[in-house]
Amino acid sequence: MIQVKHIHKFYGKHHVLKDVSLQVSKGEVVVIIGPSGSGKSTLLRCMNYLEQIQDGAIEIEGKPIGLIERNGEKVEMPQKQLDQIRSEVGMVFQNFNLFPHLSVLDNILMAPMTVKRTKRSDVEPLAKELLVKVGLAEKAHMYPDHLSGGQKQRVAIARALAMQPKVMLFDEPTSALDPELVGEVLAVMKQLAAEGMTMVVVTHEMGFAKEVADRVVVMDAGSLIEEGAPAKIFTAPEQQRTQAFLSKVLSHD
Amino acid sequence: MIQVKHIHKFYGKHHVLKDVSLQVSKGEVVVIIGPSGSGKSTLLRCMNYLEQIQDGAIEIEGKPIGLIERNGEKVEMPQKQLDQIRSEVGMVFQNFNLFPHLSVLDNILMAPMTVKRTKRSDVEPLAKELLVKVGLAEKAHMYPDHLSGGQKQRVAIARALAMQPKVMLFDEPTSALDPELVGEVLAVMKQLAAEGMTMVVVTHEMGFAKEVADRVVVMDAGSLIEEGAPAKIFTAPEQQRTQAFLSKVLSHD
Amino acid sequence: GCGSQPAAQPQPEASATAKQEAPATAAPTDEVLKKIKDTKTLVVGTDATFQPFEFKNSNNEFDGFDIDLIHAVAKELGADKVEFVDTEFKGLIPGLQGKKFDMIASAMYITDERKKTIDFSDPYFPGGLSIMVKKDNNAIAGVDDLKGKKVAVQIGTKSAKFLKEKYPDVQLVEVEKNVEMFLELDSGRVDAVVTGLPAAKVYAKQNDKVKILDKTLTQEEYGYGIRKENAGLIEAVNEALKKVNANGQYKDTVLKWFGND
Amino acid sequence: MGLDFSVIFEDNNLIALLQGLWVTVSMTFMALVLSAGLGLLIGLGRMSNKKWLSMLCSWYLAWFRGTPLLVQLMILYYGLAIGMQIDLSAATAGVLGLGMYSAAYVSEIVRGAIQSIDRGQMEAGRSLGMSHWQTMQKVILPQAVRRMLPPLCNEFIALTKNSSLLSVITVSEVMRAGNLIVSNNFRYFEIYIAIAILYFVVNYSISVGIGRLEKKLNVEGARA
Amino acid sequence: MGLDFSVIFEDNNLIALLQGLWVTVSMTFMALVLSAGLGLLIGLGRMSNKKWLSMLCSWYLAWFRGTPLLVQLMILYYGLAIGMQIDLSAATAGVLGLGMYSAAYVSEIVRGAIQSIDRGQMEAGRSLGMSHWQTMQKVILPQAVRRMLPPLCNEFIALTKNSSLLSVITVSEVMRAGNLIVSNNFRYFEIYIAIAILYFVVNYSISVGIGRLEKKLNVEGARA
Ligand SMILES: Nc1ncnc2c1ncn2[C@@H]1O[C@H](COP(=O)(O)OP(=O)(O)OP(=O)(O)O)[C@@H](O)[C@H]1O
Ligand SMILES: Nc1ncnc2c1ncn2[C@@H]1O[C@H](COP(=O)(O)OP(=O)(O)OP(=O)(O)O)[C@@H](O)[C@H]1O
Ligand SMILES: NC(=O)CC[C@H](N)C(=O)O
Ligand SMILES: [Mg+2]
Ligand SMILES: [Mg+2]
Repeated sequence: MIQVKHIHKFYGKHHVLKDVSLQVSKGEVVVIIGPSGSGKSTLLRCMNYLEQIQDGAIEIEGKPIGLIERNGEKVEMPQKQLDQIRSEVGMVFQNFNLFPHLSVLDNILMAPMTVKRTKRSDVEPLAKELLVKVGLAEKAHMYPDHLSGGQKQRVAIARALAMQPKVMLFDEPTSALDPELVGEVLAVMKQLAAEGMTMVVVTHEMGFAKEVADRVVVMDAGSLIEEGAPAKIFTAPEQQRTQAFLSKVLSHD
Repeated sequence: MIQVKHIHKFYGKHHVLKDVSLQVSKGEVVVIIGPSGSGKSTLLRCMNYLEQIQDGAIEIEGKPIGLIERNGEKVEMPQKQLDQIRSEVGMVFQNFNLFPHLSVLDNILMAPMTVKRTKRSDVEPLAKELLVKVGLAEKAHMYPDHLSGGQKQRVAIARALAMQPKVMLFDEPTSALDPELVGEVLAVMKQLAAEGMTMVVVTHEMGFAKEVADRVVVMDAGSLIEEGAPAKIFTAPEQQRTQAFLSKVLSHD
Repeated sequence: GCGSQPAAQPQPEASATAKQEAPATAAPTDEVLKKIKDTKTLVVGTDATFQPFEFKNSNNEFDGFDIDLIHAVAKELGADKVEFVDTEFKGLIPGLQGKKFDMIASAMYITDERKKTIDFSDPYFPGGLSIMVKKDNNAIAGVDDLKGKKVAVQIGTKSAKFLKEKYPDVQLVEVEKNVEMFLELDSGRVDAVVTGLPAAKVYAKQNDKVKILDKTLTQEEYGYGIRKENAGLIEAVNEALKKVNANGQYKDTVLKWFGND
Repeated sequence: MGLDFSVIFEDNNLIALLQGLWVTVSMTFMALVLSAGLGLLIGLGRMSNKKWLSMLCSWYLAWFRGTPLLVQLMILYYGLAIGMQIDLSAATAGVLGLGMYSAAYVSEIVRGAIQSIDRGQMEAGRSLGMSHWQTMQKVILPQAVRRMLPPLCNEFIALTKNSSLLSVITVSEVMRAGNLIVSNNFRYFEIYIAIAILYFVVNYSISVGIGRLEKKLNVEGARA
Repeated sequence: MGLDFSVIFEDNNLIALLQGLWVTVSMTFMALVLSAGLGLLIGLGRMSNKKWLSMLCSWYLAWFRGTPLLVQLMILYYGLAIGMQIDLSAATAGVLGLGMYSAAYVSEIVRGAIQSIDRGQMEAGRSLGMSHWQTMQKVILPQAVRRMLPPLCNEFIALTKNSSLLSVITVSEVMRAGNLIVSNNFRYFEIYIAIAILYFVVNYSISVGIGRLEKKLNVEGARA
């Protein structure tokens, strides 16, 4: 489904991703953990080509995203093609990034109507169905600013799902939420996973990782240092750095 | 130390605090918990007169804050006097609210130099001492934007302490932080409590409440519904609503 | 030669100034005269964009017929120095009223409307309106040929008023500054320009694509603008004009700027 | 100084002023439309990552904002006619000149507002598969418009007043109509105050209108 | 049309233009200082919770922004002298008039920028015991200044050009100096283009200066 092959990413001289490779199969749920600044968000954003990579390749269902080879040189792919592939990859941000000037329903309808040029009446049923799924059927006509954080994030999930993506990327979807609101978002994500959605999730919610992840990937300082089943990572991590990180996160409760 | 006497607070017609009373003694650590929207922040902000109250009275060390009686009518106290009392009450916000245009050191020096008109050279030793205390001695000359969330919040605490307040109010000081950064802020707060600072803390960190609080206060829908020692509240709450809230917060981990 | 009047004498109206001339030694009662006596300076408002009457010459000094003549007049008034205040034409009358200067010397026609607001000295020079066209234009030979044609005039001048009242068939194009009239003609947007003869001549001298028709349309008279309250100054200026005329300075100045034609 | 405003109602003075006002308002309005459209394009162009385009737009900004409108109008109306036989009508030259001048100012307003919108909005749009331009159009601009309104209000009010320079290219707008009356009866203050009031009415309407729009947008989509 | 720019260097034309430019620049500069100071006060006043004060400032804004500068200058220089015997010098009236006019525009820029600063900043200041005004001065304004810069740049550039209206109150600024030369030699285009270039140089310097300041502030205190 997703193939990340030896990618390198620099911000100026700062080497942020160092030869990272990762395979995600169809239907798999991969959770990425690791200390702050280790490059988790950057990796996720590269999968969507929101960030350019300097070396390596990323493929979604066998098709390259972002850079393609032409006459032996790596060049950026045509916008149209990029937009096309991107629309198959849903992304949910830490800060929701809902469109504040649009109602909840319009937030969800925007992309299908614009990108796929579907008529409003054709997408509305799907949008409403998605709102039911995330438990917000009755909020369709409210504006994002009048929602709680948990509700906002669920709308953001519905918005991404409306493009019927083949894979969903989540970047700390619950870390901006009040603790009592975290549960409702995790519930939606669990349901998605149960339905067989391919998901890559950056999160600090270890409970979620344990319960839902097929595989946990640990990053540190721009490298992928360890991966394995959640049971293994949480109970018997191989790397010292993984241990150190886990003890910090799990300590203060 | 702080006496909240039967206060009422309205936003327009919305009755947000309903006859709330609370005593906090010198050196006591009181933790306020309760569901989102129950009025915790509002109560805290009233203690600082950041919000006006419509009825009741609040006293800090026996002196009223905000409203005073004059000729039988309640009127707002003179600005000078209010600023004076406020400077004895430190406040730490969820979003830090550091001054982004000033270095860490200048953030801390600003209020003492402005309000108390102390010379820079006279406050600097205290400021540096506080930075050592919160573990950020080497960050004195950085700007807030270059700090992690946990570091920002520790600067905010040092900034409030620089006014040598008699009481510190914390409004969800860790809820905007990445989980691994929460610990460092809680550590500073624990140390403060151990040194005998009077503290009122709104938080969802139940671990912290159990360990540090002298008393836990539960709010719901604008009323104080239950209070007691942490052991009692967490293990045998009297109120049904307390139980419901606790089970939600503690569930998803 | 052209058909304009020969440089005329100023025509002081003897009856209006019949009063006994105050002896020069007596203390003047008029506010401005008093000031002149004290400071030896006359302050004159002018819009120095109107050749050949007033303009800034290549040395960046005020120059022109009005400038020379007012220097002579000022001498007679007892002012050794003339201070010019340059402003736009529309600022002249308010400036006079607001006492920003003592009088106006800016090729200003004496008109009844203006007299409602300020007073004038006796006329010191005759002017007439003339028609200017492109050199190759033979279709327009006189004012009657202007019918239906586009004609540029300066806003608020006698030319505009005259054509509006006497020749309503003319399509007027009113512009702000006299420079723009010439631009209109140059760019072919109008067929003719109607403006004061002296000014037209100066432009024609510098631009060989235009010519001035022989016949002038009207006879106008230039006067110095003076505040109504300064009747004493008006009298004194009229006296000074007479003296300047008598001692030949007036004639010299006219010759210098307008030659013999 | 004894003002007597009855002069405004004498002769056809009021009618002349109102005719001038109509010219001012209609020319300003057309220029405003041009200025908003062109300003938007220039502002977007300045942010383009096509070097040549952003350079071009920077030059536009520097020239049209940096030099006097009077000179621009003179070149457009007289210069083109004399030098290149391009004979624009006064109205065309006026609207074009005013519009292009004002567009420079508007472009800076547009750029400022767009750059103040959270980067996350563009990323959200892009990650949904919308193109840069689609996201700009449907997500960024609708939000940016609200922030542009206060400075745009300043600019549009300045525009009504700059339109008085059109009198140098023979357009009879309200200031010129007033000058005509003044040159006839020399009642400067009465006439100028009348003109000031007419401008005031127009500009106050603009600011009330934009103020309403601002409030409306604030209510609809709350703070972004 | 065969332009010949050598005319600019003939006689004393260049000197006359540069003298005019100096008048323009110095008057504009003084007006700019006045406008910035007064505009700040009016902008703050509009946000005051003292009703009378905010009303007063709103009126100021409506009048000085809503009516033509020409009329304001005429009233200030001629009107006061004729009606109330208050005799301002042309330079004083010019600086005052320009400054008060521009202050209205600046006040809206100030208000916009201040209102865009996060409310939390004021609360943080107040909770530390600083007064409203202290917080405004030391916390809010330093941050707001950065956001004001782009529209202030627009405004200050407009100010240099508005200063050409000072010629109606006897100030010989650069545009007037140019008109004087033109009426001497009728070389419109050469002279007007020269004037345009002089303005361009001044205004380009302003925009470069403000651009630098913007960058500097961005680096120092990062995004707020
Ligand atoms: N736009 C940028 N410019 C320069 N450096 C950046 C930029 N974005 C991120 N970085 C740097 O890249 C590194 C990886 O950042 P990234 O956001 O991917 O980490 P993360 O693992 O997601 O951390 P967190 O848990 O705090 O979100 C960090 O050192 C960060 O400072
Ligand atoms: N400025 C305001 N105007 C109107 N209503 C407000 C305002 N601030 C808060 N409220 C309302 O007052 C009630 C109490 O809000 P408050 O922020 O005190 O709750 P809280 O317990 O702190 O919640 P949270 O855990 O989400 O921070 C809520 O219903 C909220 O919607
Ligand atoms: N200076 C000028 O523009 C002359 C104006 C014209 N002679 C008049 O009196 O109306
Ligand atoms: Mg991240
Ligand atoms: Mg709260």
